[in-house]
Amino acid sequence: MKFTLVIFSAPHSAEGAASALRFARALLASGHNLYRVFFYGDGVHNASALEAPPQDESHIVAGWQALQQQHQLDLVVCIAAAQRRGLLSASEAERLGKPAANLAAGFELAGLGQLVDAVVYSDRLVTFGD
Amino acid sequence: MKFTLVIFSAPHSAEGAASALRFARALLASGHNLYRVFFYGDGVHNASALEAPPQDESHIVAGWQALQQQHQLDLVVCIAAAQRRGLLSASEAERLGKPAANLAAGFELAGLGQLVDAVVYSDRLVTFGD
Amino acid sequence: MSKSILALCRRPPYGDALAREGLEAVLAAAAMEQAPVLLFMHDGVFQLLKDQNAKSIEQKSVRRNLEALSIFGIDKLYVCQHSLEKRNLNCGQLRLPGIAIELIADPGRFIAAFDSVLSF
Amino acid sequence: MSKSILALCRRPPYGDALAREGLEAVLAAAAMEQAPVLLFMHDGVFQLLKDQNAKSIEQKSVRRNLEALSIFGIDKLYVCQHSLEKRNLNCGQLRLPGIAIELIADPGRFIAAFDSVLSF
Amino acid sequence: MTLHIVSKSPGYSNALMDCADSFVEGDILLLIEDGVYALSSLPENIPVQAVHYLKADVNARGIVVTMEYQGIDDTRWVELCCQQNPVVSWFK
Amino acid sequence: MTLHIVSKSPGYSNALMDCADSFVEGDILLLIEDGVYALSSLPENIPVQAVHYLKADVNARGIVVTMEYQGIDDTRWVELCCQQNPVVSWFK
Repeated sequence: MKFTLVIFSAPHSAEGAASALRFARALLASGHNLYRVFFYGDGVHNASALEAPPQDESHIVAGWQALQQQHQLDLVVCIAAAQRRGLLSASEAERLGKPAANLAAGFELAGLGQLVDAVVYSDRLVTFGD
Repeated sequence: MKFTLVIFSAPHSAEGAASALRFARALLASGHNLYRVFFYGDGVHNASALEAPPQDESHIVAGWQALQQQHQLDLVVCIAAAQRRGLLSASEAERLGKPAANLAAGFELAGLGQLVDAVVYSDRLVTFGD
Repeated sequence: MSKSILALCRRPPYGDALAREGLEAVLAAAAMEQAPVLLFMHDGVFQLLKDQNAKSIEQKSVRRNLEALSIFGIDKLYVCQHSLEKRNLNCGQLRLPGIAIELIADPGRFIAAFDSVLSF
Repeated sequence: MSKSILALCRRPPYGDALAREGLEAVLAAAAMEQAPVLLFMHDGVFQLLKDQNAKSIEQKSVRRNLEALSIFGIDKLYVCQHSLEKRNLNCGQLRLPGIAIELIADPGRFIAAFDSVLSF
Repeated sequence: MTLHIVSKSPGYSNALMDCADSFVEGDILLLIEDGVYALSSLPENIPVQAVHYLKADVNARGIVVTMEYQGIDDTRWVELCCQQNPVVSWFK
Repeated sequence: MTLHIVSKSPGYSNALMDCADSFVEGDILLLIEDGVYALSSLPENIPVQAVHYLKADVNARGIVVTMEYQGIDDTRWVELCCQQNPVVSWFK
């Protein structure tokens, strides 16, 4: 089946971020298709290139990146939610006149249309709350 | 009286961030002393240099910076909470091998000792929750 | 491809970002001609209250987003009757120009009929 | 300068960061010889449950932080009796090595006696 | 005596009921943010004259306050914090 | 029929009671994260055989489950999502 996940939880702030990553691994291991992961609300922080948790805490950003490489996942971060929360790509930083960019590799910024498209083309939609 | 504020709310995610800024303005306008503002938990995002809310939404980071300049406020961001959430100064970014820094001007990273000191030396402690 | 989509709106308007960002997603879907059905439940019914003056806390009113729904052809909202009664509210306090309100007595059966549910 | 500080611990351990970051602040204060008094209330009492195995969700157990309290001279914790009873728990399920637990029947009067309260 | 600040709605959070467990005579309750939704259904052990709320948060939400509670601005909020101690926030 | 996922504790959130308002026969309830604290006090209208929980979250928290609810792993969670539709998350 084709799944889309919507993630509202920030890593290290709400357990939903870790639950979503575990769920994604399980569904891929079961042979299902992960059509898209859409990071919305505080979930945009899952795509931070600057996160540096202590060595003995799990690194959720790196977890998504590894899964993305392995399965060519479509990891989409809502651009409007990201701007409000200080998560910018290099081109967005330049356009907005901000001093740096912090979007991690493997993620892309896009509009809410990508959420709508994912809802329409997936068999299942699972939301991970904040 | 000497106040210390502890802030757990991220701007644009929880109203507590805006409430805290309004409260700080009101106490300074009343002639009280603001000993320290300590940003903890998700409150560290108040110190993001990359936040770019829409023009017609309030810019809380800029609000704190203006108040800091006017009253020489001590705006301290918990360094451990900030690392977990991807909020780094230039020297921290270099030390941790991260590609960029995003701590806004006017804020400084420091340890929890700064919270303890503030509790001890303030007459009033007010917490703004998430 | 046509799918029935429900947007479940359960949060009050200004305490956190969920109500506003939920409505932004609904408007985006409606603009792509995939208008979801909106069901307001629990504290989500407070989004509809008239006479909100969010300027007093330096925010924008969510009523603006709600009023934009009719531009995109959404002319009816669903509201959980029990949630309304529990909060001592009536439909007259929620009126929106050009948009009808229908009360839902059995939200469980209502929700189960959709292909996809977005929770906000 | 000496002040009485209360840390009010109300959150369960793993669903969000507040329990863990609260205990980190308490340990920092204790290390600076400003040890706060700890009162566990509401779902905060779940922080004390024995046999937590947080590895199953790739987290570290908060029991490690709690056990470190005695190193810094904190040898007693306060627990709201009503919160415990409401959750069908008893003190035996919360035991920590080297740390006593005292039940509080009237948390309001207890809290009012402190100079400063940190809420976690 | 304590100033209790509640910022969450009883419609989704137990914060107000949790606060009420710790409310004693002479304490003051201040409702802010989503806490103002509690103005129509306050716990019985909290006396009417102890209840304060931020007018800005009530106006933002379009709430009509029917009881004789004290609507205050930010300046008065600061005064309440000076007058009472400790200040305890009940959130989440 | 619907799969309801509840991730918050009844000790601080109304999410579970809100979900129970919308629970109909044939639906399934899955408790995850802090939602597993509800295992000792589930609403009466949710039948025992409908209740599932994530074993990982129960083990993390040191909870002892005394009733005959279904403890599941992540793989079974995915299966439940395939078997039921829609999937509705109750958080906050």
